[in-house]
Amino acid sequence: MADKRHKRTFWERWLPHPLMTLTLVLLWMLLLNSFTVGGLVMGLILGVVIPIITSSFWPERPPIRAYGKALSFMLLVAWDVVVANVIVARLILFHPPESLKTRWVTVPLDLKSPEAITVLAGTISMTPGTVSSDLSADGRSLLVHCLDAPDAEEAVMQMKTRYEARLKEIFP
Amino acid sequence: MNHWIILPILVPAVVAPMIVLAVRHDIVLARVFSVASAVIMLLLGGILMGMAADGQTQMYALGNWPMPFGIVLVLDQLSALMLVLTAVLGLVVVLYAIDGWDRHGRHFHALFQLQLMGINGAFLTGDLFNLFVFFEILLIASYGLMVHGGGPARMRAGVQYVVVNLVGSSVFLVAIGLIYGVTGTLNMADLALRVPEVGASEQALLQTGALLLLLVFGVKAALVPVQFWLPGTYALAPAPVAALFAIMTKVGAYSIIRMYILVFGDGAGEAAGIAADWLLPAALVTLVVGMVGVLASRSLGQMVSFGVIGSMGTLLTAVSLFTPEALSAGLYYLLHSTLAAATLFLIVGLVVDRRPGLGDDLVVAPTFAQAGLIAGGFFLAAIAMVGMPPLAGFLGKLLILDAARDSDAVIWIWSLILVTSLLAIIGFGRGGSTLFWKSAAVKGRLETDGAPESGALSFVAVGLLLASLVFLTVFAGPVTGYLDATAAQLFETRAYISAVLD
Amino acid sequence: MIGYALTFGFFAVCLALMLNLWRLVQGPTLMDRVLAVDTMMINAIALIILYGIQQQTTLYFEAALLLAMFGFISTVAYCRFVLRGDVIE
Amino acid sequence: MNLALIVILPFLGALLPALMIRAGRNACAIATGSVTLLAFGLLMSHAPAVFRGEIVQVGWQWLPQLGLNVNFFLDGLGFLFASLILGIGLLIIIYARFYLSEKDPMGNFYTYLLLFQGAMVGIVLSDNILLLLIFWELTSLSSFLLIGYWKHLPEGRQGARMALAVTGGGGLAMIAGMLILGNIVGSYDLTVILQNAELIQASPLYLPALILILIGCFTKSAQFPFHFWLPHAMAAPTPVSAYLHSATMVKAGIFLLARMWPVLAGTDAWFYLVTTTGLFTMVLAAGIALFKDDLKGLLAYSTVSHLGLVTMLFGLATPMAAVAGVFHILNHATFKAALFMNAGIVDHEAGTRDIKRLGGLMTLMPITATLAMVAAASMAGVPLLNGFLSKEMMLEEAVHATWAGQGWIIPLAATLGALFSVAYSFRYIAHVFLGPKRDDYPHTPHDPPAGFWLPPAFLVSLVILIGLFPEALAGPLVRVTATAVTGAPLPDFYLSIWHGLTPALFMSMAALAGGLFLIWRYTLVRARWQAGPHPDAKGMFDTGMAALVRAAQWAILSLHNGSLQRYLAFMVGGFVVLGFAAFMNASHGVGSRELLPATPVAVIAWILLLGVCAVALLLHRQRLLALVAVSVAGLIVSVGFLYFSAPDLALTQISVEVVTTILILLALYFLPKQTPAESDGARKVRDGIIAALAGLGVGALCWAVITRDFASISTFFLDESVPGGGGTNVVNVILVDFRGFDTFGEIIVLGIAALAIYALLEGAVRGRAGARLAAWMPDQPQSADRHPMMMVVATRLMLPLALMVGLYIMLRGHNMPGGGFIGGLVVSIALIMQYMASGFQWAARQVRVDYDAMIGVGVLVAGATGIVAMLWDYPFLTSAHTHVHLPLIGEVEVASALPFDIGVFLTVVGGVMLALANLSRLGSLSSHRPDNEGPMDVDPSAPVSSVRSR
Amino acid sequence: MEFIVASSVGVLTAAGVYLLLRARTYPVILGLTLLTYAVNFFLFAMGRLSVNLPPVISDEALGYADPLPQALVLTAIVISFGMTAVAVAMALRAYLESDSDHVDLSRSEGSEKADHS
Amino acid sequence: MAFWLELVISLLIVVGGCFVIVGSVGLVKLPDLMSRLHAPTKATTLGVGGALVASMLYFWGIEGKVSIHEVLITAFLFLTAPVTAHFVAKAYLHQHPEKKPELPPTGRPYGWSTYDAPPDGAAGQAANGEEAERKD
Ligand code: NA
Ligand code: NA
Repeated sequence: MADKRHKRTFWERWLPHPLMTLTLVLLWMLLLNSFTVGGLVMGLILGVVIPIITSSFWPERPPIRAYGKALSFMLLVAWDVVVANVIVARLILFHPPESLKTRWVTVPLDLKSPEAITVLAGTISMTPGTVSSDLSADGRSLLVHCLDAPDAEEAVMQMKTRYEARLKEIFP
Repeated sequence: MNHWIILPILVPAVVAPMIVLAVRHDIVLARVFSVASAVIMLLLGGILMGMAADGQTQMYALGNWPMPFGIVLVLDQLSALMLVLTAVLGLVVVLYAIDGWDRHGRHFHALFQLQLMGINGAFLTGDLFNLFVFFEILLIASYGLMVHGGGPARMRAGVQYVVVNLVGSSVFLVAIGLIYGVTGTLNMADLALRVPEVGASEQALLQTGALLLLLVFGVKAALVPVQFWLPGTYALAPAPVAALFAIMTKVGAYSIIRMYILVFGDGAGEAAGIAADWLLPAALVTLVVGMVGVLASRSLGQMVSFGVIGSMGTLLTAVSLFTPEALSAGLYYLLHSTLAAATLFLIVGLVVDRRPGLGDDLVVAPTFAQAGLIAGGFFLAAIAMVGMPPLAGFLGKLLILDAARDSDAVIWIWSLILVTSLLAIIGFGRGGSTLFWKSAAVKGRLETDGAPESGALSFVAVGLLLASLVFLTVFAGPVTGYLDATAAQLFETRAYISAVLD
Repeated sequence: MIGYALTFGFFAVCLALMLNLWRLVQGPTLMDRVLAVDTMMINAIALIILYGIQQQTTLYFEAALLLAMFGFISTVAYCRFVLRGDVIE
Repeated sequence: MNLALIVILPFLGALLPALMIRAGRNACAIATGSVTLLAFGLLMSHAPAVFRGEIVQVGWQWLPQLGLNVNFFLDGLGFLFASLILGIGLLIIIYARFYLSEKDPMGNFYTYLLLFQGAMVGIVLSDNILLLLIFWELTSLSSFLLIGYWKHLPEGRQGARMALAVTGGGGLAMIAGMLILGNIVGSYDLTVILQNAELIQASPLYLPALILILIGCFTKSAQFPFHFWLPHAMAAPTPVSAYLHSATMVKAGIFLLARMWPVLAGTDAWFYLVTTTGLFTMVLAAGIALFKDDLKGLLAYSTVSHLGLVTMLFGLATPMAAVAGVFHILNHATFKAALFMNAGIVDHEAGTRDIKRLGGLMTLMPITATLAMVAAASMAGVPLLNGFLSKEMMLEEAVHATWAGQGWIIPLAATLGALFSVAYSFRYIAHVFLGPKRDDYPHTPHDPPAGFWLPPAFLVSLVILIGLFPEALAGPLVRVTATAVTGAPLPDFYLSIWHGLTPALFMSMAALAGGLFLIWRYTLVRARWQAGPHPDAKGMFDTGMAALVRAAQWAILSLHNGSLQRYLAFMVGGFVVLGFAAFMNASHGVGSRELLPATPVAVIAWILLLGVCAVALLLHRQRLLALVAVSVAGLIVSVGFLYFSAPDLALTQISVEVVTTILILLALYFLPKQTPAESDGARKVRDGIIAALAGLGVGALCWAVITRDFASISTFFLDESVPGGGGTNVVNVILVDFRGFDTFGEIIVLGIAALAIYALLEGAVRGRAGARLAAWMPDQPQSADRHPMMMVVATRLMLPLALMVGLYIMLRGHNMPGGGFIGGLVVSIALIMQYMASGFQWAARQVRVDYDAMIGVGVLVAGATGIVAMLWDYPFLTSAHTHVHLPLIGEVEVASALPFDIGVFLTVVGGVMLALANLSRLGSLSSHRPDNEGPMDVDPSAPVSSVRSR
Repeated sequence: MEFIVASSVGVLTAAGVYLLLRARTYPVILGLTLLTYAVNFFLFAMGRLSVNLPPVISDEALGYADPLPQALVLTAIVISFGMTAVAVAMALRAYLESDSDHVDLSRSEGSEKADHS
Repeated sequence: MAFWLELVISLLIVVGGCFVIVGSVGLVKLPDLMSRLHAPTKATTLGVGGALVASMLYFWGIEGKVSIHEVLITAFLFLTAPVTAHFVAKAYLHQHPEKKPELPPTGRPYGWSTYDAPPDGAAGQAANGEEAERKD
């Protein structure tokens, strides 16, 4: 990784993950459940200090670009999760187990950043009848188990178009 | 507030983290800290003993909370005495250990200090649950110390030691729970007030708690049938650690003395004197098991360990009589047997160091360096241990025998103490003869690689302990004078209660 | 109304827990059991949340929070153990 | 004062020889001799007073609570014995100087000898029976050292141990006897006891006391059936034998018989016990002596026999018997010491003590032979020698004694004893010094240097002179001694050579004739003897001892067989039995507390618990599965805590659960993954019963307590929590404030645990464990994926969140469930998660925290919080809390509980991480893999160039 | 409800004791863990059972559970955690040293001194 | 509390409860581990999610404050559930090496990471397949 080690800028050093800082301050204020200046100060301190402390575990900034798209992606996933659950519930409750077309499929990945791949894998796991089960040894394709997928090609296509394509825009 | 009372706990509690923090990598500095702390504890012991000498019980309310709600430390003559004994032992053992033993593993001195802290705390606390906490401190430190230096047998014995004590600790909590569940308090003085008022419908619960607690203390005190852990642990522990452990059995005895005089003593109403009926037979069986074990032992360490069991039997026999006279005798024997056992364990260490490959096994082998000097020390310590004259063991036994004369079980007590003494004499005679005399008949000489680790300082340590035994013997009069006062104070439970609660 | 819903909720969680227990006892593979336990932890979280609603107190939520965190960690630890033997490598 | 000095001098002087030996053997001997001489001189300075019939006393208190005083007194009896001990001791010292060879450590010898001498003098001068007991046992100990002096000789060692076992054991019996005696009288001072004869003899405890004291006396004096140790003690160097077994140690028993005479003697019990034992011993030992081929063996049995004689006399308990006994003690000491020294000279010169290999020494070493013959003749009771006189007196007393109404028994036995005595004495003369000169000696024996034979010669001259002038030389001494023994005025008597034609004279003559006859037909007699049975006392003792040791080993070592399973079964069984017994022995009523209704959820939880316990029990041999089951049980317990209003406990339990699970998993990597089936059915049933009873007991106790009401001190905590402790979470306020000391101890436990684990595992890297780790091969297949990417990414997000949650839980703990401990655990677990994701090595490189130091800082911070209060003279851990107004921020509550909780927090994080880091370090040591440089195995975003295709 | 608690404590104790009496360190440690659960719950229950009365002072609270046993149990949990951790480490070290995780010492080991090096 | 809020809360609880049941029924009913894995990953998590939202609304309703804990719990659950499933699947694959041939190819020069080591130097990682060689 020697080639990745570059001189960190001031902001990279002292505010390595601004989004995380924001999240933490928000989280702190919500945890306190009441607004005081003291609480905010404390939250700000923690919000700055914790990312600095943990930055060695997360050396690179996550390459998120399109925050709006990220939000819409989340909404899409949330909807899909609910739908997926209804589908899975139906499968579980009303289908004889033998009639399920379970199968493994390989999803070749265009994504490269670990964060993006993880989000994709997570999304796949939380949505219709699919669980991301393994990565290839070089991390470039995903093994997915489908609970009921009559057509493997279509399942792969759906995952790639519905999720990966969007993620590629968020994590360029 | 008499802040001196907390210092025997606080000093090691501060010194230990400082050793961990600052001088972990500098053994010399760690030794300086450790020895200095031991010396300070000895001075503290002396000061506290002086403060307790007037017969007034003093209390130290931690956190300045009113009694019986906060935790209290109580200084009386007994706790002062035990602190001094611990400090003497601690100083001697640390002297022996810094001769090289402390290098065998990490964190010896920190663990050692914390072990002393646990012991001191157990002697000072006036709160039942806090006693549990200090038991755990001294135990967990002892786990670390016991396996110091490593080796397969020691490790496996260590596992046994840990497991047995974990079971003991579990039952300790059950007993505390029962007592709290019935009386609603944890402060010993407060318990002493509330126990007599426990109604008939709760007696069974209270007494079950009391007796379970007795056996829990019995585990520490190596009382039959919970004595099994001791020989393996003590015989396999490193010499200085085993020597320090000599005081640990006394923590059990101390707790029995404290609880079953103060809380479940004569004033405990229906539960009064609950311990005696069980303690006496168990103590006598312990005595027999220990001394028969001395005869049966196959190594010197084992022999001394069984000797410790036997001496605990003797001590608890005295305790079980629950009279001031017997208690005073028992306390004298307690002082003596602690020092004698520690001396012997250190001597075992000297032997082990000089018999490469053989250790302290009772097998004939060529003689070794300083065998004569060690044999002399062994002879003295052994006669102390078995209770032959002129050393304190004999006086202690005489005192106990004399104190037992009004007991219903006097015949049992006398005959078992005397007969088992003979077994011990024969056992130690065999052991010493095999190790030191028979070896003279064998050609050759055992050589260690380089000088044995236990050098001059180790001999100084042994010498100090022997001197302490001689001191105990020569000044038996003044010492028993103090102990008589101690025992009388223990039975003056009203004074204790009012000192703590008022 | 919420009361009835809660009753149903408790019933559901309890039924789920019993089913989890059945899987835990039945196995057959170790991973089945780990999965059963993991599910049990999530169901326990549901139980705690419902209990909090029923008792109108938020005091118990930290427990649910920790359970969510630690259930994950212990499941991962079991899996790592199966995968590598060494949990922290 | 100087009376005590007589006792103390030998003890103080015992240091001298060890120091002086560097100055040479002569200096050593002279130093030793001077000590004894000085003591003897001091003793003699009291002679006038003693002979005036005065009692010299001196004393101090030693252990007043016990009545153990350092009191000494000197009367005739003490004077006689002290003179013998010191006088003969002096001769022995001179003799030993020549006897011991260059190789023998002479310093040790003289040290032991002086110790022994001091102990003996102590016995005879003690005016306190407890003090006497001390000296008594000291003689056993010092004689143990002396007998075992030649430690390379097995006989010496065995003899020493036998002597110690027998005499030491007898001493223990005597302790009991003396304690009884002291308790009857109310004092342990001899002079007091001696004045209370009626009290003692009227006491119901008289007989046990008598028997116990007699056991002590008889063992020491080698009376039947304890006689067997003495001959084996002859393995000691001859000076030792001469000293211990003629004049001193064995006479200690006799001394005590004499000493206790005034209070113990005169009863039937005394007569039958003492006389019978003495008589039987006298005859038996004399008979055995006749057939002993070892010179010292012969003398040893002879000593036993003569001691029997004196014992018998004391048993008769008449004043004249006492006189005879005292006289014989004196005479025996002179001739027997001379004979022992003589035997030593023969051994030294001829190289053997075997009578069968000796003979004809008369011409080779005339001086030695002459001395031996005179002494032996005295032993035989030949007229004109001192032995004759006292033996005559003995026979005279025997004539008047009846045993169970039979007047002939004692005289006959006494004559028989005398007869054997004559026989072995003449055998000593005839078979050693007379007869043809032998030529098979290793080198030609000749008389030794004067220093060697002068001591026996001095004694022999006494033998003759007392024999010739008994009244002049011994009369006053015997008189004053016997008076002291009986404690009453003596009848008039006169020690003279000729008493007329008394029955005793005829008995004496018969004995002489019979004895000579036996020697004349010795071969024949010996053949008859050898045809008879010969119980081998030593063999029996050894067998007995071996059997005792084996029995002890069987009993104890098969009980203490190293089996933890057994220990725990006993232990748990003990708790169960005691618990049930305690419960059944006391009254118990039914609880009246209103019970809570059982909810369906609780019932389900209960079923779950039963289920997982069943899984844990039935499938426990599959270790991972058992762990899973146990942690589910823990989970149910935590939910239980939560349900019953203990959120803090639930939080703690859940957190501890996870850490424990990970800890066990880390260890399980190395341990076998399956537990072998080892317990047989019976064992399982046994364990099942113990377990069921334990469960039943604890469950029943729990039920009994929680179904009744009680009042506890807790109302105080609820009331004071906010005003006094400054927090609304009472549990936390108790932890950091009301009972902060417990918590201080608790974090120390945790710190110690971490340090101990560190020490344990650090040591595992070296030695045998280290070698095994180095050769470690995983025992189950390993997946190729070490650090899966998804986990790494998930923890990147979770770590900051979890840290935040952990800090929040710590900071809010004072008012809401939480606190430093739980917060610390949460933070630790968050870090562990990181370690799990990316491995120990990589993660450890990112967190450069010294966990040891963190523990230290944590304990110190918590401790310092407590100590600060002491600066204002408040007790340790006194808390303070106040509200501070800060600009901009507003009111902020500042409580000392917070830094205390931060100390707890730091210790917890340090402790948990130190323990886990060390456990996982072992794994990385054994994995034989290089460190991972990145957090995950594969980073697809890394430049393609670095991905080499295979 | 009291019966459920008491019987659970009993069952946990029994299961713990049974595992405690096994021959290998591992089940013994698990047994101790179960025993610890039982004992902690027992101690906790000594403050008597109460539902939804957590000892956190507030105006709305109807009452409070006994906070003292809770504090004691908290200490006990922590302590037994430390103890268990040491037991695990020691069992592991013993296994690494001697290649056996049997809890019993053989006869010869009873007197065997550990290496000094 | 408003009726509509109560209704929503009740609905959430009931629906959540249904999903909780479904998840566990699936766990029992489905034939093999990989199929069973789908049930708790989705259904149970969603069920708990329902309860959490219900709780959040409930306390918002009675206290007027948004309780953050539920959000945090939900976040944790949704963050961890896929990771848990991923690990369970990997462990399952690892324990069933006979499944290896049934898996589709990765379409890459390397196999699935559970079975095959990552490329040398991919992340400075020097693992080789031999060391992880399987015994069975
Ligand atoms: Na999970
Ligand atoms: Na767990």
